[in-house]
Amino acid sequence: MFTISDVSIDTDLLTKELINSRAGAFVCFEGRVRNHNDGEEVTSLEYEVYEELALKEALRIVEEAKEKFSVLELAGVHRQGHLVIGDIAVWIGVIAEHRGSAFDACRYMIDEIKHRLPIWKKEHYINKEPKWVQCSEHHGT
Amino acid sequence: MFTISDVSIDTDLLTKELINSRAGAFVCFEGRVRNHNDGEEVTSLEYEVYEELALKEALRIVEEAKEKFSVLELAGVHRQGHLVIGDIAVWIGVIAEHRGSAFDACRYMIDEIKHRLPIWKKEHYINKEPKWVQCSEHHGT
Amino acid sequence: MEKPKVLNIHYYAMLREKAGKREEDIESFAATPLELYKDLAGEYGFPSDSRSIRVSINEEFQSMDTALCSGDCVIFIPPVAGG
Amino acid sequence: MEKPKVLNIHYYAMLREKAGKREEDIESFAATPLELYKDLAGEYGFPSDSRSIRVSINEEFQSMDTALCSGDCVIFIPPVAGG
Repeated sequence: MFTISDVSIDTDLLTKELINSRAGAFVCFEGRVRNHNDGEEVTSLEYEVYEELALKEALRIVEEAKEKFSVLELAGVHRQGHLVIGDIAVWIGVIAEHRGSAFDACRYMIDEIKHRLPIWKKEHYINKEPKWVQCSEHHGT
Repeated sequence: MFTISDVSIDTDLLTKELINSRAGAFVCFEGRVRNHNDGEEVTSLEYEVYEELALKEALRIVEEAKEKFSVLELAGVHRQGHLVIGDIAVWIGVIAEHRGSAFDACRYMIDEIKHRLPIWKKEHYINKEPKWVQCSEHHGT
Repeated sequence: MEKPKVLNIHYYAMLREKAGKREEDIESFAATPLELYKDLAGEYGFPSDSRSIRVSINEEFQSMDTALCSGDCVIFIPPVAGG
Repeated sequence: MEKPKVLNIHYYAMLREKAGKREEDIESFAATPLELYKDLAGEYGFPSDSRSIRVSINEEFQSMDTALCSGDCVIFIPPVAGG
């Protein structure tokens, strides 16, 4: 399950929906808007998403993670729109019987999502023109 | 920060206390009581903790994780007492500027906690006498 | 004589800003997305180095050398930065 | 003649259940936790193999060969299973 959201991510609800009684391990990742990047003071971020393809690619990543790792379920959400410091930009949750595969699958998901989903990020700064940043120059959260 | 708790773990509150505006990445692990272990149907778990030493050892692990990985802050809670299926037995949260070190530190914390803290677990089953389980025979969440 | 293809093009992020629009239908003789990108880069001032640009045709990632057909929906994907 | 040491012993988990108590003060001639453990294992039926047992003295992990002193608080730690 993967969605693109225009509104704040409700991690509590997502977690409750994911958990089941076979799950011994729950691992989650939250990527949040930081107040700085590459030495610049960041004030906000704009995420633009090519939604149809992003969702297709995200579901492929979910299927890959299920094949590679022994997990019970995975879920994820990515925000679009204008976010401020502290907002959650991306959330990934994984449940598994054992913790090793939960950690591995969660990390795989976020790594692939950051590199493969057609999502773009424009950083707004205090004393500089806003700029579209890339995965490679942005060193990643 | 590490605590031993007699009551349900409020992950929302713990997360809020941990997050700050420098944090780009938040990784958390929850270990939950599963409905089965080693082929047996589990009904509940009792955790017994030698609290003074468990807290000392947990703080050592926190310091080790801070030395080994580039993280901003770590926190954890372990339950004691009688837990039922789905209850959170242990929660670890880590914030960092970048996700790699957040994942690494979270995993280090839970691995060390499971092996080093003086905490014991008695499993109750549907059709069998309860049993104190060990890290080695319990394959770990 | 060859007829031009009708292509539906959507723009995102920096390409949207440079093109000054989200979408347009154009007529083009470009045989591939690579040729099309070069035409559009000339028109709108997109980055001239196309090596970091990927393309989606009809909502699937495709090679920049795929043959374009009339009616295709083409979306160029500049370097991404999710998360 | 050597005087016995007074030791405060706490029991946890399976050892608590076998001893039938959480705590006791005892007088002992045991020089080390290993010797003490063997005495208690005989008395309460603790696991005879002490290799997986660790010990805490005065709230710090110590070797099973540490010299015991009168007044020490000794806690044996059977295999753990946190999380």
